[in-house]
Amino acid sequence: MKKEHNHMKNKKFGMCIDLDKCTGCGSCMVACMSENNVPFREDETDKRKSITWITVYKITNNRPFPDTEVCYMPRPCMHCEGHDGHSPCVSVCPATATDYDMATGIVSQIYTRCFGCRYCMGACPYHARYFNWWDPVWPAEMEKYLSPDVSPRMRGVVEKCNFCYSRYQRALDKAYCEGRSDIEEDEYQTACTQGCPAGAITFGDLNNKSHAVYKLKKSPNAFRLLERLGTNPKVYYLSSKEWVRKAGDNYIKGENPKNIKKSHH
Amino acid sequence: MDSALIPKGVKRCPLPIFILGIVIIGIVLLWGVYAMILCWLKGLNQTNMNDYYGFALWIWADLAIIALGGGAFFTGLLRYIFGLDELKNIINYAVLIGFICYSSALLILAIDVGQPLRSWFIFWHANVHSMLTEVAFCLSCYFSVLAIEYIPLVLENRQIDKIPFFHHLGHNMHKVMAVFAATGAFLSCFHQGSLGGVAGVLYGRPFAYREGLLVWPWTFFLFTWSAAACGPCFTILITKITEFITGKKLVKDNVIDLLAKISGWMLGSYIIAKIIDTIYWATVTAPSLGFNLMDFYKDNSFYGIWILIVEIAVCGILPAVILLVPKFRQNKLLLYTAIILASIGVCLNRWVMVLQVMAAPVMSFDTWALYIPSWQEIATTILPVAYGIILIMISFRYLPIFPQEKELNSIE
Amino acid sequence: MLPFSFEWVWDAGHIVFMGGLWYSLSILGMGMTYCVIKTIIDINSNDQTENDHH
Amino acid sequence: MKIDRRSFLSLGIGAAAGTALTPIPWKMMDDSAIWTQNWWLTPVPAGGEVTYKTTACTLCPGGCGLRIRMVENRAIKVEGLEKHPVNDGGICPIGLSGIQLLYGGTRVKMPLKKVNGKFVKISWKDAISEIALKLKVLRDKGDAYKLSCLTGSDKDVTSLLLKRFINTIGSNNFFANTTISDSYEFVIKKVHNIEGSMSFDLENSDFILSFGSGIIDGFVSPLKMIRAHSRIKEQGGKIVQIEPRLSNTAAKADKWIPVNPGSEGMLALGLLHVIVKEKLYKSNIVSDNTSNFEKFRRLIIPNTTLNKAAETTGIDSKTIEKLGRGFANARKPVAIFGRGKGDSPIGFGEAGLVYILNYLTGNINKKGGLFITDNKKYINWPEIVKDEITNAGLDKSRMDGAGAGSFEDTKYITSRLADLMESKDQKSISALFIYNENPCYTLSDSKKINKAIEAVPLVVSFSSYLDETTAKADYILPNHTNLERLQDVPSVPSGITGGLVSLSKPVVKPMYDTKNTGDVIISLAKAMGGNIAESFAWSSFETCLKSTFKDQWNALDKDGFWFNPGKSTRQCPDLDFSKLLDINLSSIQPQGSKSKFPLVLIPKETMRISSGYIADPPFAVKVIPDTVLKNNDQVVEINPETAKKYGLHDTKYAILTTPFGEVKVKIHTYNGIMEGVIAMSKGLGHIGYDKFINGKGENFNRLIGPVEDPDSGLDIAWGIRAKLTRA
Repeated sequence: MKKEHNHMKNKKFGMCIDLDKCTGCGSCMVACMSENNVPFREDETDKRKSITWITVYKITNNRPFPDTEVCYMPRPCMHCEGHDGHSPCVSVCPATATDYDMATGIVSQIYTRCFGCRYCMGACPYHARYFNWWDPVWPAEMEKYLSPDVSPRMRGVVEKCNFCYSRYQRALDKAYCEGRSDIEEDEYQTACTQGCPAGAITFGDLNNKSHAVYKLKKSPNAFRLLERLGTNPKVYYLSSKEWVRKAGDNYIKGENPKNIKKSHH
Repeated sequence: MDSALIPKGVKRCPLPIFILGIVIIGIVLLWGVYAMILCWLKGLNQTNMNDYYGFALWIWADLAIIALGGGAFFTGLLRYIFGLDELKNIINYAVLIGFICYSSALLILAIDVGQPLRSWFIFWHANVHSMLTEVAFCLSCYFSVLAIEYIPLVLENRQIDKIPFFHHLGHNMHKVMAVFAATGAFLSCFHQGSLGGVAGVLYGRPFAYREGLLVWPWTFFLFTWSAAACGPCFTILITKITEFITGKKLVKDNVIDLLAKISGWMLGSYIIAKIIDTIYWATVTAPSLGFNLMDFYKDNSFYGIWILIVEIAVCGILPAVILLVPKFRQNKLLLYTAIILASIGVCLNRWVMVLQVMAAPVMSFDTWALYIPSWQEIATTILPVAYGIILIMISFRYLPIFPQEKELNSIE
Repeated sequence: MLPFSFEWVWDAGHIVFMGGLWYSLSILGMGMTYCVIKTIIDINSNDQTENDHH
Repeated sequence: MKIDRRSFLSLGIGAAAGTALTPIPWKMMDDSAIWTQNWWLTPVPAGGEVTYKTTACTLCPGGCGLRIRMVENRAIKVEGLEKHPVNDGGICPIGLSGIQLLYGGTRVKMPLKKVNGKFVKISWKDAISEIALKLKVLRDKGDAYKLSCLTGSDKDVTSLLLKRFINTIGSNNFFANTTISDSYEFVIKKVHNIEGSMSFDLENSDFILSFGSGIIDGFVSPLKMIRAHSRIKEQGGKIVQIEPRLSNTAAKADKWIPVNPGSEGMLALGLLHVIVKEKLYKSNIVSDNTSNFEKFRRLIIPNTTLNKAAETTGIDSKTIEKLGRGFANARKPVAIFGRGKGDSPIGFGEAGLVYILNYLTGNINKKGGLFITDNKKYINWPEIVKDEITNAGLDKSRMDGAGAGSFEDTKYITSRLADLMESKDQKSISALFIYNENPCYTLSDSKKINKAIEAVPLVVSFSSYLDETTAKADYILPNHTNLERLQDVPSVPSGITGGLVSLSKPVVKPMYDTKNTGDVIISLAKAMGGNIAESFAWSSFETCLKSTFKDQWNALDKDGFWFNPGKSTRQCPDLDFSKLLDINLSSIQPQGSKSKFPLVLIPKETMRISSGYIADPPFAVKVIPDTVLKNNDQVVEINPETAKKYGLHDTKYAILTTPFGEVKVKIHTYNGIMEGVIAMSKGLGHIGYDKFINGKGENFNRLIGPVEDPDSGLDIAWGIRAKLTRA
């Protein structure tokens, strides 16, 4: 690990999602499915069995008409760093089928290693992990559109968002061919970031001062989901609405979110 | 017909009745096997589990039967290590019950994983930081210990015992049984504990999460303790049921009383620890994560605070008191009440630590997830029960499980 | 599981865990081996004395 | 040797021990790992060189630029085209799922002919000559005018070729699907007496007053609108959304003002009252000399106007006054209108008043305001060659009554289609061509259309998919689908102030025996011979397109689009208020009796459900929330108070009845909807296509009936009275 430090500073890929801009259109979800060979079934209305690596939650302020407010919240995998890479899911996997990559901060999933115990799913408070309850089937000629960059998953294994790692690999390959040792910010963007019509998602290296996410995460409107648990997620949200920011975590009645000390940024 | 196989000096029911019993239970077993095969061939879509309920009925059944099978290790520990010699009269049965519980647990696990053919990855690619790895290792090792403890009993069958090799093998194994039992106790402590750790380490789940000692959350110790407390209760319960069905007294009261008394002490001390743990969790741990105790028990149609009260008061304090007071535990009815409540209590605890963990929402905008198992899940959960009954029937018929049986039931 | 699999790290966690595992397995293995060998020896020594019975 | 128990046992144990010592178990374990990794049910996609191809999306009128990722000759993924004026790299769920329409199971794979109620294969040559023969018979009988055509749009070259074709045959009865754009054109024509449409420069405005327009819910050009919305958020512009339901647009707006369904026009009147009475309008816009302004002023300044507005809309007069002042005093205000996605036109009463609202703030053709766009077509084809039959046919007026009399400024009255198809007299359709439209699903009172279309002797569908209408056709001449075909994609004006055309180019070779509809029409014309063949002198559709676009072709071919910012705005002549003096707002009242149907059913439109000609592909269906569709049940939204009043419970079944039909639905209680209103998602309940869309939910259009605007004749059906009873 120390050698790597000298060689190249570790990256920490992360996201900032502007909830004021997010329209809840669902493009991120579909872009992700299309990029990552996510299968579909005839009936996908049981959302607790429907694989959507990034899911758009609809949250409300629970006030009666006409004071009701609604906000959409896209939830990819948070790629929790936890404490020194001790993310909730990685630490529990018995077969080392999921890994926290110190060099990128990406939580990966090795489908061919996973034997489907689903402990990681229980560990994840965000429900970012999905199980393949069925064998994937692509009807008609649809196998033709499968991307060779991402291996389709077999029944009985867990899968999740990997920040489009295959795109990172492609970007690295390209840079390598061109004799560069590193990639530019815009060379590696996730499919959801790219597809979002509202430009609500910003993706980049949270450690890199020149990346847009570096500045955005410091906004006074920025918050993360369930910070109090110490999961230390790498997805930041921006909202100008206080009730939305407050919905990001749990608070005991009378607690002031501002006075709560949260784990390190 | 099979009298040559039946231990000398005891009476067993006629063979046709025995076979009829086996057939009846066998049908239930086959139903379970059918469901199991469905799960293996078609995958886990046969269950009602979902992405919120990755752990459900099966994991609960695993945890519960292992806790109930805890009688084997604890009785073994008392008998071989602490030298409580009276317990030799019940240790065989404790071992058999343990063996059934553990083999069932392994079977259920083999159905529960999405890719059963890859289950050995848990050993081969072990992540030693995972509680589940610890569970898998200790569980399978301890299962071999139970097998080793069960083998000498099998070898005592009248016909097998005639073969000199097996006769001597059984004899030799008896001699070193203390070493095996010690190893078993060591392994058992760890896997009972790590089963507790499975939920306790989930720091993303405030309902389950507990602080602890070194790498082990408090649930680690609570699970071991409760298994040691309630496992023997279950052993007594099964013994009593066997006595009822066979219509014979099989174990002397003083043995039962001794085991019940020890259980009482264990249960009493456990429940105090559990109460302290609950209070600390409810007043310190959970609030620091933004949760009130009642947040875990509201807004849903099943998980109310009643479950905590039942677990601690009705199935904890009450049986502990009964078992601790000699007058109470010597009253048959109260004893039965106590052992039944203790067994339910530990199952309820495991239920809460698996299913309620999954059901309770964590994100402020998430909702409770309730779940009803599919028939395939229920059938595969009943499968080990049927299997256990059959194994007990066969073992009881052909093996000298209860050393005191002959003395208590002399044949005219 | 074995020192040559790539998950293996020589840290305290691995040493304690795997140490415990291999220790238990050794005891079980050695115990059983002892029983079997002892039995074979017993049979051979008994054979002479018990032969007459058959 | 005798096998006794002992030797048997030893043999067994020996065998087990022996096997354990061999490599067999280890090899088997290893194999099991490899085998489960190459699980036979999991495909292994073939690799290859990755390339990108530029094209344009044809799945909705939005006109987004696309970049298709290819691996060898397979299309892998649809992405948005960067720098495209509409979407600049963004992409919507339907566009993304377009790949599934290409490779999916809903395609018509070859030309088909219906024989005895069943489709049978037919060759292209036979199909064309058979249809040509039937048309000849029609012409010879003097019934040429009975050939009609319905298309999704009348802006693209293929649709216009179809129009040219039926004109040449001798029929005026060309129909195109009517949308909010028809209302825009109607208003401009009516009040300024010029040809033009409207475009709203939302992103530069600082106060957007939206009369129910789903700015981020798929309004007309969805991606352009969503991008504008993000700009507004960045620049701090204010959005006020007027709508009975908390739509996504309302949720994101700075203020949501719930309004009684259908009373938006009255609100506009109330606002005008405030602005005119308090003289908040730009003084240079109108003076006492402006024709008929004084009359208009006198008409609306009595306080009764405000009171009536408050009463009808359910918004108190203080709020209306405040809103009027806020709007008029904003630096760059704009009022946008057209409900939801803008799929249906709205009445002139409402549209005209909202236009005046814009006009009085002086925002016409100003940055951040409303632009009058030029409708000038890029089509410049030679005149058609006419014979006697053609002339005779073209002399007849349109069967639907559009373009003449009181509807002289109206192009098509699609709501009369059903009657024309069913009728047996002179005014009846004998042959119907359908292109890029699915009337059996999309037109209001779809039940009636489904029945009526069966009475038409010859129905020819050019659809790529087996949709509801195509299933009823006599001939299916399947078009190449998206990503396979060459087609111009003219941009709809809303949101784009410049001239813009994109080009949809084939990125993959046609999968099946399909033909570009443009080529089919040219072949059909040639098969007809005579003046008809002469009118279609192009050798192929491609040459037709090239000659149509002339200088623009190079840009289209190279960049995928041609864009000229600002080129297409029109000067705004003076406004004639006389047309607004007898404005009619009564027709906006939802149909049905209040006593029988106490609730009002309104459509709910979202980006995740395609409600037009294209049905939702599987990916898009997958992201439909379970509060919209649960299993195959349509879920409707109502306020918890309304639910309580009618004894309805969340997630439970209910029967939804309107004057046009009855369906079983599930209830979803939602605080973000007015009491007494039911919202139901549009775009579900298909019966054509395949199992991934079929039978999911109910078709909204089946529950409503056409409502003709007395001013324009356009079908402005939107909501309807309804009731909910416990199932």
